[in-house]
Amino acid sequence: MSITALRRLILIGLLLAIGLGLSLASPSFLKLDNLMTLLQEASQTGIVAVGFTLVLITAGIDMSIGAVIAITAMICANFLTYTHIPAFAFIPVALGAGCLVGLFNGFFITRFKLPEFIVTLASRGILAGLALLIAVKDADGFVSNVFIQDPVYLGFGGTVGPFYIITIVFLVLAVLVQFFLKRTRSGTNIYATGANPTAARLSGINTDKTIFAVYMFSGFCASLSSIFLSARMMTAMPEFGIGSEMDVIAAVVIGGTPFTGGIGDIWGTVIGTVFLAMIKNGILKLGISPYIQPIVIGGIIVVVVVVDVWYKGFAERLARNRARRRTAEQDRAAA
Amino acid sequence: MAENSDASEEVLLDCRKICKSYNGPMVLSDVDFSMKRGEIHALVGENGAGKSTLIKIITGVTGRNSGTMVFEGKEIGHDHSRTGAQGLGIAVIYQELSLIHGMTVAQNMFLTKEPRMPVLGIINIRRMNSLAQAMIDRYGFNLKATDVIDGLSIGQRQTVEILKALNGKASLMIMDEPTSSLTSAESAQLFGIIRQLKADGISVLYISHRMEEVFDLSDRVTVLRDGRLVEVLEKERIHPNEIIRLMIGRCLDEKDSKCVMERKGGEVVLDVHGLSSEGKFSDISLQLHAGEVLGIGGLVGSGRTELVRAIYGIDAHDSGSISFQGKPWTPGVSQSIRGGFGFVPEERRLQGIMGGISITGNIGITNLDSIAGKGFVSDRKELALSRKAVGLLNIKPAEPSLPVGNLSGGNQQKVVVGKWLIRDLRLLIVDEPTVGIDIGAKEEMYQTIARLASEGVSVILVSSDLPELTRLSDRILVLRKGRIVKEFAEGAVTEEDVLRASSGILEGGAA
Amino acid sequence: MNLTAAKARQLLKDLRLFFVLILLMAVLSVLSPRFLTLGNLSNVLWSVCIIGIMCSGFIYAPITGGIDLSVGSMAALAGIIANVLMNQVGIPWVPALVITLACGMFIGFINGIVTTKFGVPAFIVTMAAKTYLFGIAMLVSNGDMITIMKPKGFLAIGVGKLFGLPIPIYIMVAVIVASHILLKHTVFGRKAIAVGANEVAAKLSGVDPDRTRIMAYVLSATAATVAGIVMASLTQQAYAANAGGYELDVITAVVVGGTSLMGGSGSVAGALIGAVMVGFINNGLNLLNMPSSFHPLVTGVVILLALLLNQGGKMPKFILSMRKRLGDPGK
Amino acid sequence: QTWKIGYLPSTVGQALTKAWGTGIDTTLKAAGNVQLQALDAQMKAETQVSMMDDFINQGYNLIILQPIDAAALTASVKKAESKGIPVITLNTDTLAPHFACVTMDDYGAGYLVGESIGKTLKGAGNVALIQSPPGALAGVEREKGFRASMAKLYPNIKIVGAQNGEWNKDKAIAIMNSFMQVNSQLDAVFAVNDNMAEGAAIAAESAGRLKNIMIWGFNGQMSTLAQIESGKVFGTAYTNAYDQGAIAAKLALEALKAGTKTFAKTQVVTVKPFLATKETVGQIPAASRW
Ligand SMILES: Nc1ncnc2c1ncn2[C@@H]1O[C@H](COP(=O)(O)OP(=O)(O)OP(=O)(O)O)[C@@H](O)[C@H]1O
Ligand SMILES: Nc1ncnc2c1ncn2[C@@H]1O[C@H](COP(=O)(O)OP(=O)(O)OP(=O)(O)O)[C@@H](O)[C@H]1O
Ligand SMILES: [Mg+2]
Ligand SMILES: [Mg+2]
Repeated sequence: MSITALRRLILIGLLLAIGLGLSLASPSFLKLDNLMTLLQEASQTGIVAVGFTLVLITAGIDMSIGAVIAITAMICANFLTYTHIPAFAFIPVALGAGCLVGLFNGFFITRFKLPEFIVTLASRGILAGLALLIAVKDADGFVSNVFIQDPVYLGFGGTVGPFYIITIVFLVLAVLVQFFLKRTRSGTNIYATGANPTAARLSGINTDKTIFAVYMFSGFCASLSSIFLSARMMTAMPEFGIGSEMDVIAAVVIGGTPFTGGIGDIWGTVIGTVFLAMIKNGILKLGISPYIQPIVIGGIIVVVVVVDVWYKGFAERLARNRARRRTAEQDRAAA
Repeated sequence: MAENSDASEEVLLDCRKICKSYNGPMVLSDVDFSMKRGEIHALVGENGAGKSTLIKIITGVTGRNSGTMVFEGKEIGHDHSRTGAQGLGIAVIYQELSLIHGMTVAQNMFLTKEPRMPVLGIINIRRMNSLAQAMIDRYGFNLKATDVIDGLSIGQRQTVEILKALNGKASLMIMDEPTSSLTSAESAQLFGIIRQLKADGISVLYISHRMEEVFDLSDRVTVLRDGRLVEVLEKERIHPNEIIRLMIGRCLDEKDSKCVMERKGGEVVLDVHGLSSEGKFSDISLQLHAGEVLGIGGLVGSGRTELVRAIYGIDAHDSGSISFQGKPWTPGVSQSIRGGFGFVPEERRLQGIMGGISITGNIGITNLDSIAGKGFVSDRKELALSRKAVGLLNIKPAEPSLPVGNLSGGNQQKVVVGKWLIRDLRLLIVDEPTVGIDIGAKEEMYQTIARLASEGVSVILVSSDLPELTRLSDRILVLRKGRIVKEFAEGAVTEEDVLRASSGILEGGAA
Repeated sequence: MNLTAAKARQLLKDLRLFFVLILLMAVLSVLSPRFLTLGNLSNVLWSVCIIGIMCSGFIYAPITGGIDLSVGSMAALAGIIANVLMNQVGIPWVPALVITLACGMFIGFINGIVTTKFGVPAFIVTMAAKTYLFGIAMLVSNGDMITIMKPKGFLAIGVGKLFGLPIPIYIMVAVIVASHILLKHTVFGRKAIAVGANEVAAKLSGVDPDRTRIMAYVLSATAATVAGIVMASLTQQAYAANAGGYELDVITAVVVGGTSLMGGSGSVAGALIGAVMVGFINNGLNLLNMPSSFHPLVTGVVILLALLLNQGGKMPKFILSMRKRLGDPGK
Repeated sequence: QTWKIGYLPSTVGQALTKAWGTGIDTTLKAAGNVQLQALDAQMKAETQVSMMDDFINQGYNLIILQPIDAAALTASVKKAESKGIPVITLNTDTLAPHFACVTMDDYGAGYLVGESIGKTLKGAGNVALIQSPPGALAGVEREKGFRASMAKLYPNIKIVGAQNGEWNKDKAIAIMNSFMQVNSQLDAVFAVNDNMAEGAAIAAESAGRLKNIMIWGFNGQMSTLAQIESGKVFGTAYTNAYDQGAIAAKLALEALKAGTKTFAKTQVVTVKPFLATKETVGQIPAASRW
């Protein structure tokens, strides 16, 4: 318990140190506007990452999240262009699409025991294609991206006080899901399914149902983030989100959720997304060549994760030694 | 005997003509099996006889191909599931540990039945921990409810498994080799629990390869061989030789004969001096001669495993020195293997086997030096070698291309041991080598170890199975809290001597 | 007798993916008469050779339980390094390519060291490597899309022909065969599988997991370098953004080919079949002149179908259980 | 006072965007007092929008932007203009009015390429297209212009194939190979950028059909001009990207000096395309090749 907490603190410490460095290097980093934009960007990946974390805890992977963002955007674009259905009525439909994709993924993963990676990669391809097919077209049949003017829809891109709505939604979602993971039976089932699926089944957990649920939730989160993305951009493009799955995975893994399953939580994911958004945002302000920027970003990620992993080992050793000394003392006292 | 036959004649579970095959040969054919209310029923048979499979069918983990099952008068359909079995009140401890890593003892004990707040179904963690701790204390185990599973020893994990099964209402309790990694003290504790269950009217289905437990506990014994029912023995017919004859189809030689043969006290092969590792063991000095079997006894958590791991070179030690064949020796796994060490770890699934890989692959990987030349592996030599191991320990099915994960538990263990036995060894370290191995195979393994020793190989044997320890060892060291508290030199040692030393009764007179 | 039957069954199982490939070819040749011509098949092989070469080394990362996302950037960088050495430093092309290979191995070594010795997840290490290698490639090439005009010998690697077949196909076949032998018949191959299957057990059996893993990343980067050289020669171009995103194609090929991303099993021949399958799908769609919006969709569906067919036994079982459930009222 | 100007092309690693950058940089350097920062949006509209936000938050004085998508960047341009930051767009206009748009009329140039191919083929033959990704505006406009000229002027020329080459040279090779497989008679190929045209030329040469297939590219980057001279690529629609950058930079300086903040209407400057073929490529001086 305390090891993870301490490790978190160190990661947050590193985060603050980098933030401090950036704000020294560029005064505009600490401006409210910039911080809010940074959080907005973090939330954009963050919402997807929350759902993805659950998938990763079950030792699965969901490569379709980017394409879910695209297809959701296209569904909304169609409603906005061709119908007069109000936004609050069709948005649930669009969110349902994400869940449906999760259902599809879950079906092939559980029923046919196909590898998660390839199932979700295939649905990624299928959805990316569908997004292009249903995209709004011009008279010549070429994709033409609509400029969204629906005020209700655009409201999602707005702010409450200084905070973007997406940031608030992200934080609320994070708190709820974290609580769900740690304090409900279903949450426990997710951990058990990932840590040891055989043991989980033997203990009477319906692992298939759990897997269905996490993929559906992952799809839902991706759909949700898509609404915010198109509201922010005031348009919907069939390329939206495609390729962003790598950023999401990186954020989750940096946050301490490994691919092996059974471990991880949402706080880590929040830290991971903020961390990535911060270095990406900060790097733009250092006035360095865009050629050098990727080198610096790659370098920082490696260094931070090396420190984090080293610290984890260090803390574990520390805790073990402390426990040993304690038992040794108890023995001496008993004797 | 008498009260058993009249009061509880009621049949709790009745299985008829159960057949099962895993995409291949029949594993169970036309097996009839029944349990009465409130009886202790032992299920015995050789490794791979189909005991665990029968359990898995009863508990809804795998489906049966055909046959009927009636539980408490209700027929169980083919859609029987694990959850369904739990609902019916069938609790089980599986042969392979099924705990969730990363979770605490309490979380594991209460998995899927966590106590919840009246509103919103939120888990009440505090209540769960206190309930768990209360239960641990009631049964008198040495555990903390909030300990994470990962830090526990194998024996402790087994006790968590027992607690998990006991937690909740059950009318049938199934235990598949629950004592295989328990020391005699904990086993005795478990037997107390089992008798208590029986007194409470709960039936217990018990699988074990330790015959003395079967004789002590059971009211009835069902014997399986090669997936077929051989016989059901009523209490009065339960007799050691009879069961063994039914199990393996022949009589075993008198099993109490000591395996120590005429061995010359060879030169010192391994000399450990003042070896310490903080919190694990301290100041261990021992000498091992060529052709000697050195037994190491002790309770769970006494540091036996840590000691042999340090000698083999998996974990580093803090101080002390080791010399091997007269020269100073810096431990390290590859060094050790090159020097002619062999090492059988105590936990086969996590440390021993590569489940997804064939028997051949598992055996080949430790013997690359003898099957490969210039970096290339000879498939022919590898196959020949694995055939040899399969034959030596009678691994069933004798098909080297099968993935080890599909073998029965005992046969998996045979692979783990077998891959070392076919090597040219100088020093063999075995940590609980016969876990889950049936009595016939155990006998064969003892003979092999004795033969190796007579050929000049030194053996370090860590075992919680006291008969095994006293029978095989030339000399026994007893560890307690990481220190050597007693050395029993050659000569007659009784199991009781070892037990008393382990639990500290002889501490005053420690060597 | 029983044994030979088991062996035959095993062989059939091993060849199942190959049969799926044949089926795909049959379907495509019905759809397009141009598909089953020698010229077209050689073109398809030519077009998958970059992915195929990458697969040959990449596969060791997943077999040992890791992943290497940096292969695309590595390939792009290799082309740029080779061009700098040949056309700016002026080294003859053969030694220049040897030096390029050495650079690739070194980068793979770094990836391996950081994952094993520092214990950082391979995904993070290689994703960071993908990022910074791209940056280095941009920096070295000054962001230019460089056209490589010489030397002739180097350019022949990509577009030259031998007995009517493009040379890259020979290179691909050579590295695939070498990798197959490495995996199936050498000590290293056994160790790689063992480390992926159960690291602890492998370690207790005398395998050095770290060294094996490092070697896996070296192999992966080396194959990516070879692919990059072939690509540079084939396209006569060195450009930092080349091969961007190829890691996904490579992973697809490898996983379709039966390699588990969880480690412990893998098939080089399967990976090649996977790559060729994807190549066939793309080629078929091009031959049919299917609008490009359909490409990802059809590819996704066909891959899923191929895997289902390859799964074989599971499907009838599923259908059976469905029928049982439907036809078993009252239960 | 030092002015901070942001340059935000779709991606920095392309000959065209680099040449713009050079044009902008040299012009601004001559004016002094200007600090130019380029960022790489890596062809992703989302990234480009973030980077616009970043320029705005940092208080840049002016932004030169090549929108990846007209609709997607409209909100960002609006935001910048509302904060008093003039925006100059390159090639792609947005729906929001801003200071200026320096464009090279993709549609018109595509139309010209079509006209030229039709003329060379004397109004009959088989033509294939190597397209851009479906959503990519510049490529789509070029294709539209090309198709329009075909439909209007040369109804007897058949467009026998159109496939997406993803701007990519090795994809173009594979696509060209399949075109040649299916069509034993193929007279011309129009690739919507030079990189893909070069790929098509490699494939055609390897198949020994370069002589019979006329390959057209678009942009007029230096390497393609050289290939036109050596006869591998037939022609391309060249624009002087240096000039285009320089024009944008001059407009930028104007805006900054005048200090104007609001613009009711976008000022559009169109750079004329030039069809470079073997005959005309010599007219492009070395200094204007990028
Ligand atoms: N998942 C599986 N796939 C294929 N075969 C299996 C599988 N599980 C068990 N078997 C086979 O079924 C047979 C019976 O195995 P089972 O585990 O029931 O034996 P057991 O009596 O419990 O033996 P042990 O005493 O060694 O635990 C063995 O031959 C084994 O190889
Ligand atoms: N009370 C305890 N609390 C937590 N961990 C313990 C406790 N006792 C022992 N352990 C851990 O369990 C392991 C027990 O040590 P070890 O395996 O050496 O004992 P052993 O004598 O071999 O017992 P076993 O019979 O279980 O193999 C060690 O890793 C130790 O850290
Ligand atoms: Mg068993
Ligand atoms: Mg032990």
